[in-house]
Amino acid sequence: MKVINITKEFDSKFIEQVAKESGENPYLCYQCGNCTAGCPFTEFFDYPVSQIMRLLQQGQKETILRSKAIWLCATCETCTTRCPCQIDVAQIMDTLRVIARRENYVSEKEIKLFFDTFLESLKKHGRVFELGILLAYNLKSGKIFTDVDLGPKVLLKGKIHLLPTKIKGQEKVESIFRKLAERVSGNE
Amino acid sequence: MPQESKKELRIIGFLCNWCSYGGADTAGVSRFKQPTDLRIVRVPCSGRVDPLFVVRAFLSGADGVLVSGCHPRDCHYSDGNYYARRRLEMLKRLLPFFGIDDRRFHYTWVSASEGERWQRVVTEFTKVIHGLGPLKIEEGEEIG
Amino acid sequence: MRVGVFICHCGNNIAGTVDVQKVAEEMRKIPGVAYSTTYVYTCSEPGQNEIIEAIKKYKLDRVVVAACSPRMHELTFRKAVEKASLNRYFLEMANIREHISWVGDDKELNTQKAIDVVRMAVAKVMNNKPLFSSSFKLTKRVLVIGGGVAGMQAALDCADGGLDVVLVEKSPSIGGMMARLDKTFPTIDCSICILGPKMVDVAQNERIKLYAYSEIEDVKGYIGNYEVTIRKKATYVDWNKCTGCGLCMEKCPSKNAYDYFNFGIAPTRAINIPFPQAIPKKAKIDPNYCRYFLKGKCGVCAKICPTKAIDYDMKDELVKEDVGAIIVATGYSLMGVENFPEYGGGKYKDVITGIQYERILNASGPTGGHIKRPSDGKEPETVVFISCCGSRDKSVGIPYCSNFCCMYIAKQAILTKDHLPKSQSYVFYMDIRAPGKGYDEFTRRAQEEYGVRYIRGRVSKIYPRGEKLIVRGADTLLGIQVEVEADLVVLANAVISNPDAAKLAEKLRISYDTFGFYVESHPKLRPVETNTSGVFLAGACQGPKDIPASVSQGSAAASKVLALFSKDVLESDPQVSYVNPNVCVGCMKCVKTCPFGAIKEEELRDGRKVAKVIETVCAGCGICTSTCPCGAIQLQHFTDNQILAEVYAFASGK
Amino acid sequence: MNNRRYAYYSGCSLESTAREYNESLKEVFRLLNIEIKEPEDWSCCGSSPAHTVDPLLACALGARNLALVEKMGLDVVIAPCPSCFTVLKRAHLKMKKDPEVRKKVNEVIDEPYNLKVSPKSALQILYEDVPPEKISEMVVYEIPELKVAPYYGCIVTRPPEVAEFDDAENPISMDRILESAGIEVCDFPFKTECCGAAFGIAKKEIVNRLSYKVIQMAKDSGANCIAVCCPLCQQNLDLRQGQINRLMGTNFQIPVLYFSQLLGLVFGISPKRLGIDKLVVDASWITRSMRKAEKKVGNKEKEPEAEEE
Ligand SMILES: Cc1cc2nc3c(=O)[nH]c(=O)nc-3n(C[C@H](O)[C@H](O)[C@H](O)COP(=O)(O)OP(=O)(O)OC[C@H]3O[C@@H](n4cnc5c(N)ncnc54)[C@H](O)[C@@H]3O)c2cc1C
Ligand SMILES: Cc1cc2nc3c(=O)[nH]c(=O)nc-3n(C[C@H](O)[C@H](O)[C@H](O)COP(=O)(O)OP(=O)(O)OC[C@H]3O[C@@H](n4cnc5c(N)ncnc54)[C@H](O)[C@@H]3O)c2cc1C
Ligand code: SF4
Ligand code: SF4
Ligand code: SF4
Ligand code: SF4
Ligand code: SF4
Ligand code: SF4
Ligand code: SF4
Ligand code: SF4
Repeated sequence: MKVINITKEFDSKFIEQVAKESGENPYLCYQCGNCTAGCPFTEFFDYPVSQIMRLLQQGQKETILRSKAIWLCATCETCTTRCPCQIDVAQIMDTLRVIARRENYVSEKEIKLFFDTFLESLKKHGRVFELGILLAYNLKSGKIFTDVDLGPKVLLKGKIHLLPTKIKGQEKVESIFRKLAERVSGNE
Repeated sequence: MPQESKKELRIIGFLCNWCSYGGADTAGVSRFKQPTDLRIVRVPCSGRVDPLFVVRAFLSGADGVLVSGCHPRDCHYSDGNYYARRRLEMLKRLLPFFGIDDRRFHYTWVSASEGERWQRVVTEFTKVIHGLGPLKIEEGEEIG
Repeated sequence: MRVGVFICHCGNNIAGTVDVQKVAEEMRKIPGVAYSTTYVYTCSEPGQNEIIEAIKKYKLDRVVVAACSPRMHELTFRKAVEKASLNRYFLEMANIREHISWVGDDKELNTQKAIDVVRMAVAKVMNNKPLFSSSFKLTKRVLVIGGGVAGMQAALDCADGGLDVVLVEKSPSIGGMMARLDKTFPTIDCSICILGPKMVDVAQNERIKLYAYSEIEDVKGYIGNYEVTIRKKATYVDWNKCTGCGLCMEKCPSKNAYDYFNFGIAPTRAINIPFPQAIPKKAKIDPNYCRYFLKGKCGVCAKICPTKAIDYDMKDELVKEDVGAIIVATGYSLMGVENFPEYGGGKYKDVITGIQYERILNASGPTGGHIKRPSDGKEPETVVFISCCGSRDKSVGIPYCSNFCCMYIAKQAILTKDHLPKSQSYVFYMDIRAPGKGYDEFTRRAQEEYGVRYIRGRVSKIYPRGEKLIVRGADTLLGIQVEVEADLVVLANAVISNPDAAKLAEKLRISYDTFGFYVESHPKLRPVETNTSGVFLAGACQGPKDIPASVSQGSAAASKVLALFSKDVLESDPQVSYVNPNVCVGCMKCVKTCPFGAIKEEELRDGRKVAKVIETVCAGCGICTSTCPCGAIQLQHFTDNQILAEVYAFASGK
Repeated sequence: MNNRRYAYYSGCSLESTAREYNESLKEVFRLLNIEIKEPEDWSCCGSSPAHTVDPLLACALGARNLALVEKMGLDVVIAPCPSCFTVLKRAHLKMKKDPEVRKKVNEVIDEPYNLKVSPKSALQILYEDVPPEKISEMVVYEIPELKVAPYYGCIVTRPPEVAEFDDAENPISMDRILESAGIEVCDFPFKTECCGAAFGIAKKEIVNRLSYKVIQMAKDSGANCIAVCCPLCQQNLDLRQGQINRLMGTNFQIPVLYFSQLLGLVFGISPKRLGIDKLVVDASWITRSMRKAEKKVGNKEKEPEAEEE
């Protein structure tokens, strides 16, 4: 394992940024491990969530933003509910993911792709069009056959629309996206 | 903390014997330099500070009044500082009616071990008063 | 008026940055100042003599010493002026060292500041009045509240020192938490074997008057002279007749009463003696479960009792005792198991608390000392201990550490292995806190010799699978999730204050912290005193602590009381409030604000009601003085006039 | 009482994959005299993808819909889908707490939101606003063979500061509602364990493994049916049950119904209208084993329950 030179590699700006954007204080964490103990995704994470918290306290920006864990977190709120220090851990995970996306660290391409596809659909129609998301996702991910086994079940049961519903207010939704995008680029 | 000009303003402080007076002593023992404008009156408890003292101080020429007691819950007399807080908060709201900027009056908590905090309190408060300049009360105004 | 002013150089400490000569000169200009001088070291013996001489020579009647902080030398100089036959309250100090010479470098400004401050002291001293302390008698009896190990120790030590002791215990027997324990760390000696003899000593000591199943109703008075009202709660059994034979308990048909002594681990009878070694060993009826009280019929116990001790009509009784000091040793409570829903507390029978496990381990407990789990009575093979349940957990409002659970977990894990050699224990912990003598060695032994598996991490959830409980936690050292299949789970539940702690504190006028634990005078230097003189603390009522610490405090509190009672009279501090009955309008605002209950209503001969300060209770805070709308109540030595004199002197320096 | 009017934000899923939730809920509300009205032209709440991109976006998407409700003059909006519920509630709380956020969000949405709406889940409405006796009164069928594992999923009650409803660790609202309707529930320890949530498409295997644990626990707890209140849970447990069986080598055949479907059944609404046939895992045995409930006389049946309370 690599030796970390804490003096040099301690990124205090990163800690401040995460604290500010999440509204949570990472130093409140005393490493009890309750979040990791409860997190249903621990077995799939590369770093369990308590270690993400520890890496954050140690200012290890690169390691965190490259981790898979921050993408695999499903915001199930178990950690937040059980943290004895009342840290909204899920909020911190969310913030880390937002920062990772912003700074182009994407260690779980499929998840990002799925989210992107979802929002694309939302932007385009005002509501999401589930079949469209699935098809678009399959096309873009190159995994054409994801869940094809489920297709007939869903279609036969008439549960999914074949055509998107577009709401009247679609432009209004699109304008939310646009204004927020402008705000970001305006800031930079 | 040398003053820019030697012109001092008149600041009086009421400090409780157990905490803040001790805190000011601690600052002294640790040689934490402070502006020289402040004069200190020792009282047993911040709860002993009658709002009247503050008003009289202003009317007879003070430019700033500081009250400092024990931290809430640390009061030597169990809840004297709560009384103080309630009363002094009320006073602060009334001061503008006497034509006195309420920033000229400040109350705070400093414990006997907080020499550094005392230094900060004095320095900052003095700065505020210098920012406001000498107090001029309209002539003829009297307090009922 | 002839004031003398003495400005101290303190070597170079003051004279270095204050022009002391100039200050002395300025003082001479004040009308009423008869003498003003400087000296190198005023507190030294020649310095003090200088003052004494000057008082005589210049007929001074007031003295101001401008030197260091009064917190340092006020007493020194008070004694000095007293030697010159001046009342000690005719001395004032001006602090020109800590507040001036040490915190400012500019000599000119410092000197000006010193002149102002000394002038303020002169103004004040001119308004000073002579004050005299009065002496009063005291009752040399002590009240001990709480009969746990701390209270028993205090009671026994006081009795040994020749004092009469009144011991009031809320529950039917003394012994407290320690009486429930099986063995004690770090020596693993039997708890009741070392406590039992002490309990008997308490019962047999002629100087100790025990009120069991009693509570403090009211406390009046002040140090040296308290009048305490004690409520003897109805037991429905005449304890003068009851012999503790236990026949009633055997025959009582109401078998599902809650067992407070065993923390509900098994039921008891509506009439019961809490445990075999109970002191006093007397029966008591719990009317919440007794059929006679609930349904109006039964009466079995009354029929069976050989001494006819049962009395269904018994009422609470109030008795009064006079004492001169009070030791509070009311101990602690424990957070209920239902506070841990993620662990299935209250839902899964085999999730229990540490104290319940003590009862299971205990030979006189409900299982006769055989480890059987509550659900099906089977011997557990795997026992999981979880530390810090509720403690150090801000989300439930308890940020503090419960102090002794790390240790009793290690003890219980060792005892589990002793009882069931084939069993395996696990401990989920965050830190192991074992700072006492022999303590760390003890927790190491649990791991090294007894093979207890310590896992560093918290437990997040417990759920059943078949007969097992799955304990899901984290091993943070490995960074993984772990599961243990347990038969029994023991929670080290948080130590909390007694539910009635605040109520008792208010009766005694002592302070308590946010968590309901009593506050000592000084955490290091006066650990068993309170801010109310005459009231002392011992044991876990001040905060979680183990037996050695509780016993030390019991002895310490006793020694404080003995020291207090070594005097025949007490002297009061005259810096107290005084009501001028001619000015007082009887609004009683002061009565309501005084935090010490030192003011009472008094009827004058002309029928007018006015306030009156009980000098011995008044602590001298002056809150009443700033409350009184008429200026009728004045804190001596800090009167409105005295403080305003300083304010005006300050203003005249403009 | 009742006859209150609520806004009803069905959300995208209830328009498609979770249609049966939508329809069964509406039937149940109708029978209980709960009047609902959909905001016109509502848009998607953004669900989990939105907040992983930009917290403001998530807030804005929620706020836009809350503003629509506000315009209708209603103060409570029912969001049956927990995902929608959380987004709406968080948007509301965030804007309430932080004037800065409020300002920013109101700048990007078409109509400003003035904090006058409280979002609630369908469970919360049925638990808090409908007396249990009223539910019991509606019952006309009983299903004696049925034993239900009430599965709440992660976020209807969590975190407690957001949900402000029921108990985060051991929720009981669904249990009580179903019990009032004469349906037997089992003690189910995994009420709030996560099924894998929105990762069905991107991380199928994770979802399958997590959902497996939930189904297995339901089975171990003696349940033969799982009740849910979340479209994602339903999809993961029902639609993917076959995938799970293949991956884990199990042979689950446990129907996964919305709690509203179960209520509808005992209230006597036709299985077809409740969309029972839309379930992937066959639930026809449930409808087959239904039988007319004996009409309760007076309050006799309820007495023992009252004593327990
Ligand atoms: C599971 C467990 C295991 C432990 N094991 C050990 C161990 O092995 N070694 C060790 O050193 N420590 C151990 N302890 C700690 C030990 O219990 C305490 O240190 C000790 O009991 C403190 O004694 P105390 O007298 O201060 O308080 P307590 O034992 O709580 O006694 C207080 C007494 O005051 C009475 N009382 C309360 N309120 C009132 C009132 N208002 N009026 C009158 N009476 C009142 C109570 O009824 C009680 O009798 C253990 C604790 C637990 C929970
Ligand atoms: C770095 C450090 C920091 C600490 N900080 C804190 C703190 O912040 N808070 C706190 O509570 N505690 C603190 N402590 C602990 C604290 O020092 C002790 O608790 C305390 O000093 C113990 O007091 P004592 O009187 O028992 O022993 P000591 O202070 O050791 O005094 C014993 C005295 O006995 C004298 N003596 C020894 N042998 C003989 C002999 N044969 N004949 C005559 N005289 C003898 C010694 O010269 C000494 O003067 C700290 C300790 C250290 C090392
Ligand atoms: S539960 Fe909270 S305190 Fe514990 S490790 Fe996780 S974030 Fe830190
Ligand atoms: S919110 Fe994310 S990190 Fe927290 S428990 Fe759920 S999946 Fe794990
Ligand atoms: S009286 Fe105080 S200031 Fe003067 S020499 Fe003594 S210590 Fe120093
Ligand atoms: S009440 Fe009577 S029967 Fe019961 S223990 Fe006392 S003497 Fe024995
Ligand atoms: S009267 Fe009460 S206490 Fe006595 S035997 Fe009957 S139930 Fe028991
Ligand atoms: S003593 Fe140990 S188990 Fe108890 S609260 Fe403190 S650290 Fe936790
Ligand atoms: S507040 Fe003043 S006037 Fe009122 S009762 Fe007390 S002393 Fe008398
Ligand atoms: S000085 Fe303080 S303690 Fe004394 S009577 Fe007044 S308020 Fe009470």
